[in-house]
Amino acid sequence: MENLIALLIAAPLLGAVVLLCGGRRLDKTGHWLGTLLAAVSFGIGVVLFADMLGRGADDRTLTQNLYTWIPVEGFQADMAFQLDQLSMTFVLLISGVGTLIHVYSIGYMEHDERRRRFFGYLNLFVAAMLLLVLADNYLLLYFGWEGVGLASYLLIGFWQHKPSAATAAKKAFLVNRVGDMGLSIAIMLMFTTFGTFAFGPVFGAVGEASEGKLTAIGLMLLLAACGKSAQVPLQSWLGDAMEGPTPVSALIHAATMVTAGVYLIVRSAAVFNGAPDAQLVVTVVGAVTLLFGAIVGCAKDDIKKALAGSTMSQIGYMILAAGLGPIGYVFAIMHLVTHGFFKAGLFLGAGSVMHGMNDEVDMRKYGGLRKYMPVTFVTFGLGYLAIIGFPGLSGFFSKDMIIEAAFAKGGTEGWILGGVTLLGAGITAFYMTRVMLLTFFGEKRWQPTASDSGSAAGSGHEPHPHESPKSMTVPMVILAFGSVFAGAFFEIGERFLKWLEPVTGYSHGNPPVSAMTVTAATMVMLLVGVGIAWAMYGKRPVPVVAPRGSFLTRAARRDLYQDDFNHVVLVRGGEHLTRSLVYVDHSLVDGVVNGTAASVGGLSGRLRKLQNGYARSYAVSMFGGTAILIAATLLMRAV
Amino acid sequence: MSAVAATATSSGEAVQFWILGTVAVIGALATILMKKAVHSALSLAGTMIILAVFYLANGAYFLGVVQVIVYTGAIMMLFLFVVMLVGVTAADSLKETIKGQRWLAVLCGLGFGILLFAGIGHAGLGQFNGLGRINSAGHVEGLAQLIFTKYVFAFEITGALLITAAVGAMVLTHRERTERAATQRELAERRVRAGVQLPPLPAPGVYARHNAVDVAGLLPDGTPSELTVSKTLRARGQIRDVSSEALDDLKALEQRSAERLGREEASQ
Amino acid sequence: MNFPLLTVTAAVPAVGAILTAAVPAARRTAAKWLALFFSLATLALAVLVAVRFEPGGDRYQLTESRAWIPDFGVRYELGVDGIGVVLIGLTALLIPFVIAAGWHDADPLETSSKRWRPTQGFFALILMVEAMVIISFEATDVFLFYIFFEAMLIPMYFLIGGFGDRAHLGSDENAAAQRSYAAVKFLLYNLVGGLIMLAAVIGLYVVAGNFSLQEITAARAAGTLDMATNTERLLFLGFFFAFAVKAPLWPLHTWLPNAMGESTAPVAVLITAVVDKVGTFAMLRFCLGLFPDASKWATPVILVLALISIVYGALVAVGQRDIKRLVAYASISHFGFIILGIFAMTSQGQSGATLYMVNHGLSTAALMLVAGFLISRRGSRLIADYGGVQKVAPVLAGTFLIGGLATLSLPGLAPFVSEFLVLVGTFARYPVVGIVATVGIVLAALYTLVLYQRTMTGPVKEEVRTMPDLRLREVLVVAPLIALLIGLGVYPKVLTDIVNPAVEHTMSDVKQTDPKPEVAVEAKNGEEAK
Amino acid sequence: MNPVNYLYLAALLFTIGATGVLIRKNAIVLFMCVELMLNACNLAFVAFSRMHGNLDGQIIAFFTMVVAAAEVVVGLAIIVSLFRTRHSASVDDASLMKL
Repeated sequence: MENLIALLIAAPLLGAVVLLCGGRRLDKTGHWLGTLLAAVSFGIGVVLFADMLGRGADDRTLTQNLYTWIPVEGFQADMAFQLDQLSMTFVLLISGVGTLIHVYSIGYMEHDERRRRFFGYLNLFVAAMLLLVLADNYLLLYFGWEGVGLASYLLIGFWQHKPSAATAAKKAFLVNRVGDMGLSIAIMLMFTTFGTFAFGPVFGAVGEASEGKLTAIGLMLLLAACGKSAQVPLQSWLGDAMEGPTPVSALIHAATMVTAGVYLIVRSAAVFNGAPDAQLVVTVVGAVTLLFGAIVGCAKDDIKKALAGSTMSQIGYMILAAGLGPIGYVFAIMHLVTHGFFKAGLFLGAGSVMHGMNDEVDMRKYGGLRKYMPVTFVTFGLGYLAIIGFPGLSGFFSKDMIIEAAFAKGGTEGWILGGVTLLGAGITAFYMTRVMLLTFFGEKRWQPTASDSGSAAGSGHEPHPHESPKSMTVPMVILAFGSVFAGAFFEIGERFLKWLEPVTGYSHGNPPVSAMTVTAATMVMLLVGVGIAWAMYGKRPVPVVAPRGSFLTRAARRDLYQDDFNHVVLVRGGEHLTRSLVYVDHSLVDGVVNGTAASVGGLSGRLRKLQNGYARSYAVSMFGGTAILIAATLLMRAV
Repeated sequence: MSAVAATATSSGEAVQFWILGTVAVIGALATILMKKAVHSALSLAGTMIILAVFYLANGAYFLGVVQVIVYTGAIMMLFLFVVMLVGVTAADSLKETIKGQRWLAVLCGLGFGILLFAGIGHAGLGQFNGLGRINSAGHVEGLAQLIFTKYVFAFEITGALLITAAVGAMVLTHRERTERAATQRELAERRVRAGVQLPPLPAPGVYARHNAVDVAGLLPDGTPSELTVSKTLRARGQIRDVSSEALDDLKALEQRSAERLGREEASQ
Repeated sequence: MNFPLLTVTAAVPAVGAILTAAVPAARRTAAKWLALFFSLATLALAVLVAVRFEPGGDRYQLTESRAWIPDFGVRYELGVDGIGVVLIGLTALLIPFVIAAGWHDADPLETSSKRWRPTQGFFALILMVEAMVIISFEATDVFLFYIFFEAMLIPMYFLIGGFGDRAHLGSDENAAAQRSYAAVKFLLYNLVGGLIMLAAVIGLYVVAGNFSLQEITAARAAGTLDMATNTERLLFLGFFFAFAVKAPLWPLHTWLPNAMGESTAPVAVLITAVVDKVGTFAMLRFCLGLFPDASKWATPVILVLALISIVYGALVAVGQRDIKRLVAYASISHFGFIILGIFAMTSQGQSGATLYMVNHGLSTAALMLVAGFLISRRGSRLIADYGGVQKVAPVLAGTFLIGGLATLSLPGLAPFVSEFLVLVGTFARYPVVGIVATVGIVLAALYTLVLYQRTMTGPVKEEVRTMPDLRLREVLVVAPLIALLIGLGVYPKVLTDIVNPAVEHTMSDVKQTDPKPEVAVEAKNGEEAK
Repeated sequence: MNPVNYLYLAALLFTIGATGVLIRKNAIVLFMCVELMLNACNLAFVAFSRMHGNLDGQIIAFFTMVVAAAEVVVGLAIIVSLFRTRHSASVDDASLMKL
């Protein structure tokens, strides 16, 4: 059975290779091949899942060691996979949602001449992401980690002819690299501390390592997670990443890749458990990002960017939960899975809207779309209800658990974190309601020639909103189904908790208030959020051109000036630095050498005058030289 | 001459040394200081003959004779031949063209000489053994014995060297004639065809005043024509210009006649 | 003595060079095929060397030894250890690609005369360089090594000065002046280094009495050959200076951008991927082997210089406007990593450094050759003259991207393995140095992606619109390199198995052992694995 | 008189000859100066021969003469052919050693 693990990765990898190297002859069939191979991977995942369920809770971990990847004296990295409950969850999510999004893309990318390549990249992403979650050591995880980064780079910049897309892709990769630096330093630290970086041995030896080392490792892992999961301070790339095609935003920048940071922290639970300081920082990062993303999401008029802010915020929840330790690990993952469903659904809905609106992304130019795209409206609406935590839908369960866990942290920290999560729930309700109202309710606000966002097909014509083709709506329906029922399914009988507990551990913590109180508070926040949004955007007509807004709104529109800071400090500063270094290289380093050469040259020029070409002149030199030699000889004799 | 042996020489030899030595140095100085190569050559010949005498005085009879016959007789004559062939040229001038060359040369020479003298004085040369014992068995025989035994290889090689030198000199000076020499008729035809100078070149010399070959003939306006002088002399720059002389003569003549005519006019 | 395989491996390209040069002017295509044939034959021999080499066997294998200049104890001694085998393999592997990539680089211009011969010369010189590089990797006699280390400069000088990039900046005369400046700079830098090394070589002879690497190393290790501390340090510096010029290490690097910028892309590959490797190889073999104590003494300074190389090279690369100069500065950064790995004096660092030499050769070759194809199409080396190439020439852009990703050490491609090993090895002994070096991986991403973004993406520029995609010959050049990059990235064991024993020998030369991990889980780990 | 004086004389003549080589421009005179130097050497050889009481010095002087003869022959031939092509016997005119 364990031999199937490699096949999980191999299937999409094969697809990527075939599609990317296959050339034009695959243009007609490539997307089917890509979808098929993603589905094959999902199929294998299901088989493995069934097999895993058939075994006892303690006997569920499968390993497969293919070969030794990097053997050097004292340093060994294996090409080995480990499939346990945690990986299994991810495998199903990745290959499942992945397959759905492949299907969706068939319709969405229908008119793109480079569709084959798009599917190649998607397959590459699925393979790399599976490698990330299946690796049995950190170095191999790093392989997958960078692999998804590459796929993300390629997919964000898929429409490379747009300079904004190319820039966004580069930015995403670079910011991720900063995070990767953290991961690689963490691996080095593990190597010097434990002499290995395979999961099993490291976690087994955590107890013997000093807390300082563990804290350092934890912080470095957190840096990596911040990069990949767009957490403060490395969050700036996610908004720009929306330049990519919408299925990409759904798959990579909502459902799977950005949650890799959560996976990393939960996977490294043993390390973090031994380093409370690192855990505290994790929760702080999560809390800050939670609010940051939420605030940004409130102000954006671009539907995808608003959703991106939401993604950031939701991952903030997960990171926060993961930072809580055994109280929160399970719920972090649970929220991750439900978030995978509803956020992917929301993005696909957004894509569907854009598809019908000539790729318009400004929500102020939507309005009243529920009549034109009923399926999209319903599925998007279900996703919306799920994310704001409407009772009974999946978001309700998973988010509520995190809020409870935050309170259960205990002490002042618990109250603060709990408060933040509650506040976040309220803001979430606000901005999601805003998105919903702007897009589907109210009067229609679209105009002819509204589109200036680069779409060639319909610019200059009034958009004719229409429902999307089956290949797009079917995945949306399935995801909506997941958004509605997944939470309840997981929660009934604490199924998910029992499933994951053997891997991550679990403790109740000491909740200062009862679960019912928390739920009630959440409901209140939810209602407040929805109410304010209704008051601002539901009752009054919405202006097509965004009003100037308050300072907070303006700041949030500009991502709370984080990008400006980056631009001034990093980009400008970097440019000055490189320019001055180029100057230094040319004038100083090279100048010293060339100056030496020039002075030698000048000296030789003067000496050259002695060589006047007259034989007699040379004879004088010889004669003089002879005289000097004789003198020297005599002197030596005399002495 | 078996007396040529002692540490100190006879007073006759001393007198000979000081007189002839002085002359030899004067000859050497003349060699390098005389303006004309011929004079240099003659001074050198004199120095060499004196050296020959010194060889004889030192018991090198064979060498002394060879010095006179080969060096002074043959080699110096060769020099004179070449001097004549090449002629007295501008290169003979003692004017220095390279800046500082002369001073450097003299300085180096002085320094070198002083060092040599110091070296000889410092060398602590011991007894002079003299050649009496060696020459007693016959001087030339002694030389022959050495040359044909100990130095036979060197001797053979110098033979080869001489032959090579002779052949080399021939190769260097010999100009291969690559085509048949033109006959007089052909030369005449060529001249006509070129059409530059049909009649024979004008003769050198100023008629009735100078008829030496190195004096250029004067054109009607009194300027000298180099065409009249042979090509070799032209190349050497050895043309004696008498034009100014002729013009002065003419001017004097005119003045004299003017004076006379003027007087006559005045008398009228 | 058995069949002199090493001599033959070095001699085959030399013979090829002579034969190629002798091909008549009119048969220049034949000369190209001849050169390619000989380079492939060398590759076959190099593979044979690798096959005959037993990783677990003696330190130096396939040895040959003949008296050469008995008066000075100079012997014609050849032998390879794992490091040598790998690098010979790299050299022999890259030359066919260099030749194939430079197939038309030395073709006569329309204005050239019929008796145009430089085409033959170009390929003959490349083969000559190959022969000399191979014998440098094989020589175990210091003097023999020195001779070929220096002689290499002659054909390289002519390759740089005589065959410039036709896509030059400014007028023809200006380009010629630039080119000869680059060639002379290359020559002078390396000659100065070489002369200082010569003094050190002679000094070594005075101290040790012979030139045999094996004997001296053994004597040093056994403690029978004592050198005064200062003598050893001076000799070490003499050797190291020459190698640091060749490698090149900051601040001795400025010849490289000129040389790589002005020469044709294949020659640039030859410089950075093959010839420069002799420098780093020699550090590992000669500096550490002959002067272990002085090496340890100089380590702090060298590590700092290597760090400066890494960061500085990368930053200056970002600021370049010329594609080839950018790659050159990137190489300077990478050489910093190699030197860092060598002088970290850990098994991981040195294995990593050796792998890095190979992988950097492959990745730079891929990137530079594709850049060369790109430049030859548009006739400009300026980054600003490109844009949107991806749209018109997707295969070219794709290969360029893969080359770039290899340069920034993406996992899955070969350079990642080596870079990570170097970093881990450095970190294990000098954590701060390791962390600063890690910054290099961010900067590498920066210059690579900026280059890709500016040339390949964005709106299609007018001059680029008609640019053809890669031709078959060009694909055949790049595809195997990419395959190797991926193959060695996923399965580097083929190389590490050969390299590891050699590194262990070097580690014992310098009497260093790896730092022990804080918590010993080695045993547990081992049990689990078995 | 001490026969060493012959050596002093030889040194003096040699120096004069050498200086002559340096200050004269005419190639023929230059050669004469060289001859003078050679003769000065010969005198020294002869004096040495007397000093040591054997004939080897004279033999060397003899060889010197032979070599000098050969040298003069070739040298003069060179001067003649040089004069033919350059119409000058000045050594300064042939400053071809300068680039």
